[in-house]
Order: sequence, then structure tokens, then C-alpha cells
Amino acid sequence: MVDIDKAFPGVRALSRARFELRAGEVHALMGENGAGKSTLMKILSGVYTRDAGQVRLNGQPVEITSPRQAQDMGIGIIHQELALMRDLTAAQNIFIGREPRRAFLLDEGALNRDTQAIFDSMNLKLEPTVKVETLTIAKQQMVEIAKALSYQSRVLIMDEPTAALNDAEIAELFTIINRLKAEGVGIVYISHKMDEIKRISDRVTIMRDGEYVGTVPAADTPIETIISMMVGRTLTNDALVIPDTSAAPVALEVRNLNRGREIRDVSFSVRKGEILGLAGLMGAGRTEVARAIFGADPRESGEIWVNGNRVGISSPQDAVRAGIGYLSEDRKQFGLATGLDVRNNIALASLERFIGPGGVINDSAMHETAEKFIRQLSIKTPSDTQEARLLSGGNQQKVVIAKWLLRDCDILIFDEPTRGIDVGAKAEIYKLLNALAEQGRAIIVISSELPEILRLSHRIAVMCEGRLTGVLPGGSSQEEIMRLATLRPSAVAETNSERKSA
Amino acid sequence: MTDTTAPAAKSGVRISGAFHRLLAFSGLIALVVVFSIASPNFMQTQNVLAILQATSVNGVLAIAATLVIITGGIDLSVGTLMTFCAVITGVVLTNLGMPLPLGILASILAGTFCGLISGTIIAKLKVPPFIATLGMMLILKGLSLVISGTKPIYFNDTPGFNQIALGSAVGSIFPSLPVPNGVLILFLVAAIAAFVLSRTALGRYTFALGSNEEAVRLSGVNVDRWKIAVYATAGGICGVAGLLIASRLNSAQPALGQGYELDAIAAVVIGGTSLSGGRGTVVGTLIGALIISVLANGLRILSVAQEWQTVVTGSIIILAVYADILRRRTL
Amino acid sequence: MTDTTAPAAKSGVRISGAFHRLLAFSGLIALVVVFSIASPNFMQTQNVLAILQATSVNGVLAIAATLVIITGGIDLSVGTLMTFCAVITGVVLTNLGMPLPLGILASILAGTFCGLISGTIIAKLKVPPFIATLGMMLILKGLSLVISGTKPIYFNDTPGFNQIALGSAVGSIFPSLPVPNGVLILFLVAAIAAFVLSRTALGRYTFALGSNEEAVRLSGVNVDRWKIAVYATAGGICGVAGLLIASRLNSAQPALGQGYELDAIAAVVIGGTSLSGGRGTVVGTLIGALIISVLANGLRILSVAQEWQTVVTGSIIILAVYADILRRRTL
Amino acid sequence: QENYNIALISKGFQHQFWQAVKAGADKAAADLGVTVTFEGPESETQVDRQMDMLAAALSRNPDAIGFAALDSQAATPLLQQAKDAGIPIIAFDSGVDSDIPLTTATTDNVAAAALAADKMAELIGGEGKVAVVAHDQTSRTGIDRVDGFVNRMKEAYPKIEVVSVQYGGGDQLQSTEITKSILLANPDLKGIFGANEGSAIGVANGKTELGSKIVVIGFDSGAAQKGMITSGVMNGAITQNPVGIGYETVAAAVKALKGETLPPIIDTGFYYYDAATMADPAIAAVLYD
Ligand SMILES: Nc1ncnc2c1ncn2[C@@H]1O[C@H](COP(=O)(O)OP(=O)(O)OP(=O)(O)O)[C@@H](O)[C@H]1O
Ligand SMILES: Nc1ncnc2c1ncn2[C@@H]1O[C@H](COP(=O)(O)OP(=O)(O)OP(=O)(O)O)[C@@H](O)[C@H]1O
Ligand SMILES: [Mg+2]
Ligand SMILES: [Mg+2]
Repeated sequence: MVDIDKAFPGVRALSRARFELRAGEVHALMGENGAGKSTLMKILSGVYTRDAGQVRLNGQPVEITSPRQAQDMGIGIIHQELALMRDLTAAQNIFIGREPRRAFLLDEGALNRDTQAIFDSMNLKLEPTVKVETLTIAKQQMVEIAKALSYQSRVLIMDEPTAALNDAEIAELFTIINRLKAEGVGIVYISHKMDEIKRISDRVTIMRDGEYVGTVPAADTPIETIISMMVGRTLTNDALVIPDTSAAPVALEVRNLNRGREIRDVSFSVRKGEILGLAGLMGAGRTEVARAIFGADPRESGEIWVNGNRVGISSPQDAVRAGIGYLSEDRKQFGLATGLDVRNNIALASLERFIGPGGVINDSAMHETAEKFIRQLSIKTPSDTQEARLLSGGNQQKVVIAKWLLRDCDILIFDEPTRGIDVGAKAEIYKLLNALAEQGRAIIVISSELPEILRLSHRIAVMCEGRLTGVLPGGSSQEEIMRLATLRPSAVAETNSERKSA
Repeated sequence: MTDTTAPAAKSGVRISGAFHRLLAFSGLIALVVVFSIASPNFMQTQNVLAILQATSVNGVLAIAATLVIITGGIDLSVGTLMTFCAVITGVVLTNLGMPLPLGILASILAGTFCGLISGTIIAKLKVPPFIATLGMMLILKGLSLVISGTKPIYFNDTPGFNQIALGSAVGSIFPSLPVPNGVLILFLVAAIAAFVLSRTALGRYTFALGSNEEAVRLSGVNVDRWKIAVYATAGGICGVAGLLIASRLNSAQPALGQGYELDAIAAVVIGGTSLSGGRGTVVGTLIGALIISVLANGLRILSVAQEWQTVVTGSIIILAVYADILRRRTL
Repeated sequence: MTDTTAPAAKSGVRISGAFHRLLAFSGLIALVVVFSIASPNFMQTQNVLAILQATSVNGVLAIAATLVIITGGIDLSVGTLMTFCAVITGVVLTNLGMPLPLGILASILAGTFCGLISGTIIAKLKVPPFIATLGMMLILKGLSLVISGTKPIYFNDTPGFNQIALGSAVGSIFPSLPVPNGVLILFLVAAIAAFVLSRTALGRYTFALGSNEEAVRLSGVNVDRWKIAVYATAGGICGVAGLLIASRLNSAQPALGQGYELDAIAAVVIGGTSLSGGRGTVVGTLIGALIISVLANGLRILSVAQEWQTVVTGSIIILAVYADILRRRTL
Repeated sequence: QENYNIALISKGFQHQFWQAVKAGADKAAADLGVTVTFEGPESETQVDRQMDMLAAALSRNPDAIGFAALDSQAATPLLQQAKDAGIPIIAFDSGVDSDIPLTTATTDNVAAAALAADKMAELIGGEGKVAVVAHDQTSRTGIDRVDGFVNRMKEAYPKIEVVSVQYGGGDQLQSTEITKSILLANPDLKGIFGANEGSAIGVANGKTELGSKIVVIGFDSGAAQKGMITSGVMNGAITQNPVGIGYETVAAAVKALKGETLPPIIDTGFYYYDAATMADPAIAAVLYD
């Protein structure tokens, strides 16, 4: 791909962008949020048409005008934003458009068998007949991967495939990638997780502001160099400092929280100024706990105490009133009002602040506030009146974070706060979390990335199968966390692969 | 999901699926029981057949609407399209004097063709379904009047015609069970539609479109073509409804049809199909249509004053759906 | 994005926003131009006033529907709620002999109250808006007949009553411009609704609910309360429509109203509001309502045969929306 | 005396005309000591809904049925079924193309509309343009009244031109808008005939709103129309005798049940009334509110 230009109304997404992929290589595409990575790949996969430039396949210039055409040329893509049909089963999703048929009829048996075969090859424990809407995002992501694999493409684009995955699943994915690579498939790999780049890719192309910056070999380029090419400056890495909060008052205490098999007798507390990491494998129940505390889902039993007072929380409204904020793990479904503009999304949880006499909204104050957060979090958007759904994934996440920062809660629960966020912004968010803690706020961070948990947490609570299996001091080892995360009292037989990769 | 949860979840889904259908059904049963107790005339064979007969036209229209609604669209033209098809049949059979099979074919083809046009306007021109089918509703209403010369077309020259809805193939075999053919046709259409939805590519894409059209497009599927196919199929089904109503009235009534779309859509929604698309069943729609006609018939049998019939119908529709929601929640 | 592109983008968005509104408007203008050329009677002051007057009731109902549709809901009860409010006013003014201001208050309160009930059924009982308002539509239709004794209630004892819609406050100041009060009220309601939508918390939540209700709930907003508030506001606006129609007919006609919801929703959708919620404007709705009445009036002025009027109306509705889509795409 | 149960299926329900028929039926029911039920579809186009009502009525096993057919043929199978069950059938308002009904209590709508044409011609001086606002393009009464009026004009008054016939569904508001359009399109119009109550009131409203001076002839009665005739907005109207139709239908049913013979047609008549004649006892008796 050479000299690719692409502009959206109000946004120049790509300007003379360039990218080259060889057969049998894993080529990482790096750049900050909104650098244009997804846009470039959508052009390659026929979703968008380019404004200028040329796409060459095997040296021949080609026109790719539709996803179908891209597929026919052997180009497959896993989109960053999940593109699944929620009401269909996993198998139906994977083979949409290519259903096995017997005469005129769909052959569901073959469909499910073929799907099972793909799942088996991925070492994925999933029923082909399960409806995708009942799956967690991680599982949905795995379905997307299975779908992309089923096309047996020569070029496979993966746009942040691991954003929602845990370590075991990432390891599984990497095994698959290596297998494909050996078969001569060229793979474009987009991710904000720097360690993965080293582990999996052969070459790295870096983009900034829609432009091509450079291509370097992955093996012998230091991560710091790549990062500085991405952000145009060098980042300093703050080491974890654990403040002594033992004397600080307890801000949030959860006692004997229960709901079915998802949450079993969970109790813990967070002090003012403390960052509590909540670790666990996917499906451990961390999100469930957070949502139960926040009143988003009902709980069967359990007490929630805020600042020493027991509070009755039966809806998110109660929680917010009690000073609790919750950043959900699925921004598209639960975080962002995608049709509203950036400004109103930021103000969504604190609208009453901008209401003057007679219920009239003070839009200029709202504008100023939004601008402040756009600057503070470097949200890439043409203006604060841009529709939120038109932002790049990472910038959408920043908008949701801004919403909770503005709300100014004493207790903040961040569920996967850096999912899909670039290194530069990640560092900003870490700084921000630390600053919030310093201001005396109690913070719970749920993350599937152990390095992130280790880097941020003053204390680490670990969950497994709905139970809290232990609380570790900050700076513990990954091994210690993993031991607790797999401590299964129910002693359910576990597949070896999961153990090993864990 | 871990190994332990998987089977439990699976059977859970299956049970709740079956149970859920049972729930809408139990609303219907409750109505039937209440009316049977309230009036001895309600459960007479004749009245049951009358209810089924009264369901047939609305039921067939509702099945057409179900297909479209599952794609996340809407079809306001089902009522007037039915009439248009009936008028076309009238022209073919009475004005042109063609044989009966041609008339039947004409109705279904006319419906399919109009559905094709609606579908094309929606898929290719990107006109929202509400507007496209609203426009179609008016166009067809006008055309029916124009073609028929604003007069009913009678089928007196085609003796077998009113047997389509009123004859009883079942009754000629089992005289004690004179189920009118119209009712048979309703169930036949329902069976075919259910089969198409669950077992064919058309059905698969119907659900897929309603679930996430963009995802379907990104999967390289020719979204436009399938969408048009769904509207065309729905149109063909309206053609069947046109035959049913024309046969029942032994005439094509050109002014009838507007307002029928609301009853059809109501049956669909009461039957549990979501207006936002992606989910729905033909069985649910049938039950929805039956609830509507059982209510109407039962209240008439009880000689409830007409103004109160409306009030009661409105309340029971809300209650029936609410009961369904409640029980699903406490599952 | 770089600094250089940002300002360009900003003004770009603004221009396209204004231009977009202009587009629906230009469809209206095109119709007006065509009819003016076709008939010298069309652009007479009196006819223009007649068109505006004819828009007033549907326009007000459409504004009510706009609010609800922006939340991603639908309100099928606007027409019969209007009638119900008119009947209530009739009872208060004629049967109970209360003074005029009380009658006006009664209508708006009745509307708000019914909207509150619909909203509560939708928000608290989670009954889909289509079903809840369909039920409401039937209930209110029946109740209007019951309360009025299936007879119109006349306002002969309240002399000022028909001045609400038919008098002309403007005309009494500028005799050459006898704009009826009904039209003024329409524009007043539109202005207030536009203000509420763009500048108040209620408006903001209306859009937010339609955009992503779950995200709003998880932001700690009392989603139920705001949703109920939107339906109640829409109900109050239907109360205004009830006053307008009662005043115009100098009577509360209990049987009227059903079917009006379709015209209202059509105006909303023609005006560019999406049925899936999250976006819409009052100005667009006004233009949509005007397109409908200009079409009806123009075709009648040209004495087009009634059956063809329907055909032409249907076609032009599709064309108008398609033209809008085309020009927006080529922007 | 036996408590007979008589089911009346009419063409409509909410309209004042049908309410007057119902009132007549109820009065007969009280006088004769029988029970009467009365229902009708939403609009006069819904032929199949009327069939459903008739079927439900049959299921109730009534002693007799009164039926105002929306379509002259469509109900034949059901009527046959009733006949086979020995249920006598009385037609009212419009006839049925069959010999099953024992009698028909009705008005000659064509003749009634022709009378309206005569009165219109008289009031506008025998020449000029007139228009019709009717309720329904396809229903029997709609067709008969439009035809009756238009044909009479053609035959008897060559200098009068019917420039426009439009339909407002009997909806007062819609009929008002139609009237205004007609008046604005034809400034030299002399008169409009409103072919049923809603249409007539709509025409009068439109006339008032535009301050026009045209001649308005209405049809049916009702409080509003009577008021408009008194105030002079409407010059006069034709009225049928709906109360009489309702009464006669029930009375005929009772006679049939008692085995008495019935005449083939019970003509309940129609009358022209205006401000001057409204108080006549003969006229006042057939007017309703
Ligand atoms: N459909 C669209 N309309 C308008 N602007 C868009 C659209 N799609 C993308 N953009 C803009 O184009 C720019 C590039 O977006 P893109 O999604 O390619 O970024 P990205 O590099 O994938 O970022 P991330 O790492 O956050 O996913 C962003 O500024 C984004 O806001
Ligand atoms: N939509 C769903 N339907 C059925 N089971 C679910 C669903 N979502 C989660 N679960 C189950 O609930 C339990 C807890 O899941 P939860 O998402 O809270 O875990 P988590 O620790 O937050 O994991 P993640 O890393 O995916 O966020 C798991 O057993 C999971 O399989
Ligand atoms: Mg991206
Ligand atoms: Mg989670």
C-alpha cells in the first residue's frame, strides 16, 4: 500500500500512508490512538475506499471495493470493534455468507462440525451452538478470530485481537499465528501491548497522525525506540511507589457479596488513597463483582459500606450518589452514548452540574469542561461536538474516562481502563490514577494484564470462579498472582493447555 | 466458560427457550379458559372455527410482517398490498376471464413484485423501511381503487374461488371436523415460513440482518440482495392473504386494507418478536394473532359493549405482554 | 489530527448541519414551486393560511411523537390521546360548566397524566413502547366513547373556545395577516419543544436515552424518571393538540383520532428523525408535517382524482426522502 | 312474553347516524321487551371485520339477527348458515343480494341525494358550479348519494356543473380541509353537498373558516348540524330516519319470531329540512342529536 490518503468529514485520517507485507511474516502496525491504523486496514479490506494512493497485491495494482472482493483476494480481517451478529450462534457467525448447504437447505450439522474443528484447532472450549450475545467480550473476540481463520486467507489482518484476551488465550493465539506464518500467511498485527510486539512480530511499521513514520525489524529495535517513533518523544516510566495508607480511613468495604455461582462470598475493602488491583483469569467474576457493587446488576446478599456507613445500592444511580464511579469493560455497549457528541458523553454522569435555572443547560460551561478533558487526556477529536462513535477506539475509551473524572467520585472502579489504549496514553492514565489516589480517592483497577496490575496496585486481590482467593501486597510476583487465580476450590479438572499457558 | 458451566448453561437455554414459547401460549390459554367459563357458546366447534377463520387473514399478514421485522425493518404496506393482490386476482379472473390457477399465481406474483420494489427502494436507495413501505401503502391503496374502478370485483364467474378460504378439504374427509381451507392455508404458510426461517439461507440472513447489518456486510455478504429477497417473500405472503380475503368475501374490496398493518404488527410484537430485529418466531406470531382474535371474539360473545371492548382489548394486550415479561424475568 | 485541520473541520460540521436542514426544506420548497406554477390559487394568502391551519393539529402531534421517537421509543397513542383530552375538556367546560382556563388546563393535565401512565408502563414494567402505546391507544379510544356517551360534546356554552384555534391574535393587530391562533400555537409548541430538546436536561436525556440507554443508566442517571418525563411531556403536547382540534370543530368528537398517529409519525420520519432513536429535530418534523399538508392541499387544489392523490402522495413521500438522502450523500 | 335476544350488526358504531339507529333499536327493545346487542366495524371498508362480527353473533345463538351489509354479497355464506339454523334475518340500511332476509328496513339513498340536488339547484338559482364532499368512495351509501346527486344534476340541471367530488372519510377535520381546498381552487363555486354528517359539518366548518357565502346542503342530522342550520351556515339537509330504521328492524324481527308475515321493504323515508321546517312535528320526530 503506497501513498494512501483518506479523509472523513472534518478529519484527515491518512496522509500518504504506506505499508508493506511479505508472505509468511508477522508485521506489526503501531501508532497512537487515532494514528490511522484501523482506517488503513479497512481500506485494505474493502470497507472504505481510499481517496488517493495505490494498493498492490503480489506487485499488481488492485482495486478493492467491497469486503467480498477483499475476501476473494485472500485478505481477511479481524476488526477492532467486534462485528458479530449477536442473535446468531457462534457457528452461524463464523460461516455467515458461506453456510454449508445440502441442496437448498442449510446443513447445521456440518456447520457445527466445521466450527468445532476450528475451535479444536484453536484449543478453544466453546459450544458452536451458543448465541454470541451470551458470551463475554473475550469469548466473542475468540469467535471473531475463529471466523477470520475460517477464511484461510493469505493475508490476515488482526486489529487489536488481544485487547480483551487474557494471557492464556493470547498464548493460544500466538501459537495459531506461528502456525499460519509457517504456512506462508502474511499477518498484519495491530496492538497497543508492547511486549506482544517483541514476542510475535518480525517487522514493525510505525504511524503517526495518519502518516508513515518508518519500518524497523522487531528483534533488534529497542521498545523505547518504537515508542518514541510513535509518540514523537521519549516516555519516562514511573516506578511503582506504594504509599502507606494503613492509617487512612476505609472508603469502600464489601461484605459477603453473593450472587449465584458468579459471585461467592466476596469481601474486601479499599482505603482512601489506595489502588486495589483486582486480578483473575477471564470469567473469574471480577466484572460481576464490580457491577454488583455499582448496582448495575442485582445481588443476592451482601453489604456495601462507604466511608463507614452502610449504603443501600440497588441501581447505578444509588452508587453514583454514594460516590462510586464505574468504568465498564465494554465501552460500546455500556460506556458510550455513541450517537451523542464527545462533549455530552463527558458530561453524561454530571449533567446536573451544568443545569442552570429552569433546567436550562449551560452549554458554554460544558464546552469548556469538555475542552479541558480533551486537552488533559489528549483525546483526538476535531471538536467536542464530534459524534463519539466516529472517534478511534482508544479515544472513545478516553472519553468514558473523562466522564468519570468529571463526576469526581470518591471511589472509582476501573474495569480494563487501558483496553485499546496506546502506550503514551496508557502512561498518562497510570499517572492519572496515581494522582487520583494521591488526592485521597479509593481506586479499584480490574485488569487482565498482569504487568498493569503489578505496576499500579498498592494491594492485589485475586479472584477465581467467583471467589476471592487471596489478597497480595503490591509488587508481588506474577507467579504468586497466577497461583491464586487458579486456586480452584471446586477442583474442576482443567485442561492442561490452560495450566501451561497460565 | 468452564467445562462445568457449559452443559448447565446449554440446557438452561433450551428449557427457557421452550418455556418461553409456552408462556405466550399460556397467555392465550388463560384467555380461552376465562372465556369458556364465562360463556358456554365460546368453546362450541363453530365458534372455534370462526375464531380460526378470523385469524387467517391477519395471521398470514402477520407472518409476512414477521419476516420483515426480524430484519429490523417494518412493513406498513401489508394491508393494502393484500388488497392490491386481491384486486389483481379480480382483474385476472373476472375482467379477463382467465382460469383459477392463473388468478392464484397472479396474486402471489403481484405481491412478490411489489415486495421486490419496496425491498429495492429500501436496500438500494437506502430509504428507511418505514417511509418506503408507508409510500407503498399509499401507492397500492390508490392503485387498487384505480384498477378496480373504485368498485368491488366479484368472483361470481369463478365458482371454485370461494372454496379457497371457505371450502373444507379436511371436512370432506372428516365430516366432524370442518376446518375451513383458509385456516389450513394459514397453518401451511406458517409452517413454510418457520421452515424458511430456520433451515434456509434466506432465514439465516433474515436474522443476521436484524442482528447486525454492518457485520453481515463486513462478512462479504450481498446484504442488498438478501434484504430485497426478504421483502419480496413477505410480499408473496401478502399475495396469499389477498387470495384468502378475496375468497372469503367472494369479491376484491378495493378500499379495504388500510389499518390492517397495525393488527399484523401487533400480532408480531405480542408474539415476542422484537421491533429492533434479530429475534422472532413464527409460532409466536401465530399465538399473537390468535390472542387478538380470541379477545375480539370472546368479548363479542360476552356481549360486552363495543366501547368497553376496545378498553378491555387495550388493557389485556399490555397485561399479556407484561405477564410474559414478568415470568421470563422470574425464570 | 493536526492543528490545521481542526478549525476547518469545525466549520465544516456546522455548515453541513445547517445545510442538511435546508435540504428537507428545499424538498418542501420544490413542492410549493410546482404547485404554484400548476395553479394560481395555490399561493393565495388564504390558501397558505389554510395549509398552515391544516398542519396545526398534525404538526403538534408530530412534535409529541418526535420527543418519544428520539428516545428510541414510539407513541401510537398520540391520536386517540388527543381525542381523549378533547373529550375531557368537553366534560369540564360543557358538562361541568367550568370556566375556559380550567378546560384548557384539564386537557393538558389529562394528556400529561396519560403520558405519565404510558411512560411508567414502559419504564417500570419494561413493556415495549409499541405495545404499551398500542394498548393506550385502544384504551383511550374506548374511554373517550364511554365518557362522552359516544356523542360529540359541543362547546356552545363557552363562546371563546373556538377562538383558541380559529381566532387570530395576529390578525387583530395586523389585519392583512390573519394568521389563525392555531398556527401560532403550533409554532409556539415547536419553539418550546426545540428549546427543551436543545437546551434543557430533559432534552439532553431524550437524546442520550435514544443513543444508548444502558450507558446512560450506568452513568448513574435515573433513566426511568427521565423516560417517564419524556412520555408525559409528549402527552401534554397531545393535550394541546386536543384543544386545537376541539376548538376547530367547536366540539369534542369522541370517535376521531385513530389513524392520526400514522400521519404524525410519518411527519417525524420525513423530517429526518430516525426511528432507532438518538437523533432528530423539531424543525425537521415541522417541515415533514408541512410537506404532508402541502401535498394534500396542492393535489386537491389541482382537483386530482382522489385515488390518484393517494398514489401521488405515496410516491412523493418516498421521493422526498430519497432526494434528501441523495443530496446528503453527495455533500 | 319471551325474552328474545336480537343481534344487530351494523355498518358502523361511533358515528352519530349509527348511534341513532342504536337508539331506535334500544327503544324498540324496551317497548317490546327483548334484548338487543349492537355492533359495527370501525369503518365502512372493513367488510371482513363485519363477517367476523356476524360469525361471533351467530355463535351466541341469537333468536334473530339484524344486518346492515357493507357488501351486498360477501355475507351470503354466513347468512345461509343462519337461515339453516332457523334464525330469522332482517336487513337494514342496505339490502343484500339474496332472498334470505325476510325484509329490509331502509331509505332510498339515491332518491334522497337527488332531493338534495333539487334543493341545491333551487337555492343557487339553477346554474353555476357545485361540489360534493362525501364520506366514502366505495361504500354503498357513499356511492348511492354521490351518484344520486351527480346524476340528478346532469339530468335535470344542465347549467349546473359538479366540478369536484372528494372524499374525507366522514372525518370532520379532513372534510374541513377538503372543503377549504375546493373553495380556494374554485372561487366561483356556488354550493357544496356534504353527503353524510361528518362531511356536512366539515363543509360548514370550511365555509365558516374561509368566510365564504356558498350554499351548503347536508345529510343526516345531529346536534351540530341542527345548530348550523339554525344559524344559517348550512342551508338545509336531508335526513333519513335512523331511529325509525333501528326501531323497525327490531320490531320486524319480533314479528318474524312470532310468525307474522313481513312486507319485502320497510321504507323508513327521508326528509328535507331547513331552519323553517325544523320545528315541524313530523320533521322533529326523525331528527336526532
Ligand atoms: N467513519 C469515520 N468518520 C470520521 N472520522 C473517522 C472515522 N473513522 C475514523 N475516523 C477518524 O480517523 C482517525 C484515525 O482513526 P483510526 O480508527 O484509524 O485510528 P487507530 O489508529 O486505529 O486508533 P486506535 O488505536 O485508537 O484504534 C481518527 O482521528 C478517527 O477519529
Ligand atoms: N453474558 C454471560 N452469560 C453467561 N455467563 C456469563 C456471562 N458473562 C459472564 N458470564 C460468566 O460469569 C462469570 C463471571 O464473568 P465476568 O465477566 O464477571 O468475569 P471477569 O473476571 O470480569 O472476566 P473478564 O476478564 O472477561 O472481564 C463467568 O463464569 C462467566 O463465564
Ligand atoms: Mg483502531
Ligand atoms: Mg471483566
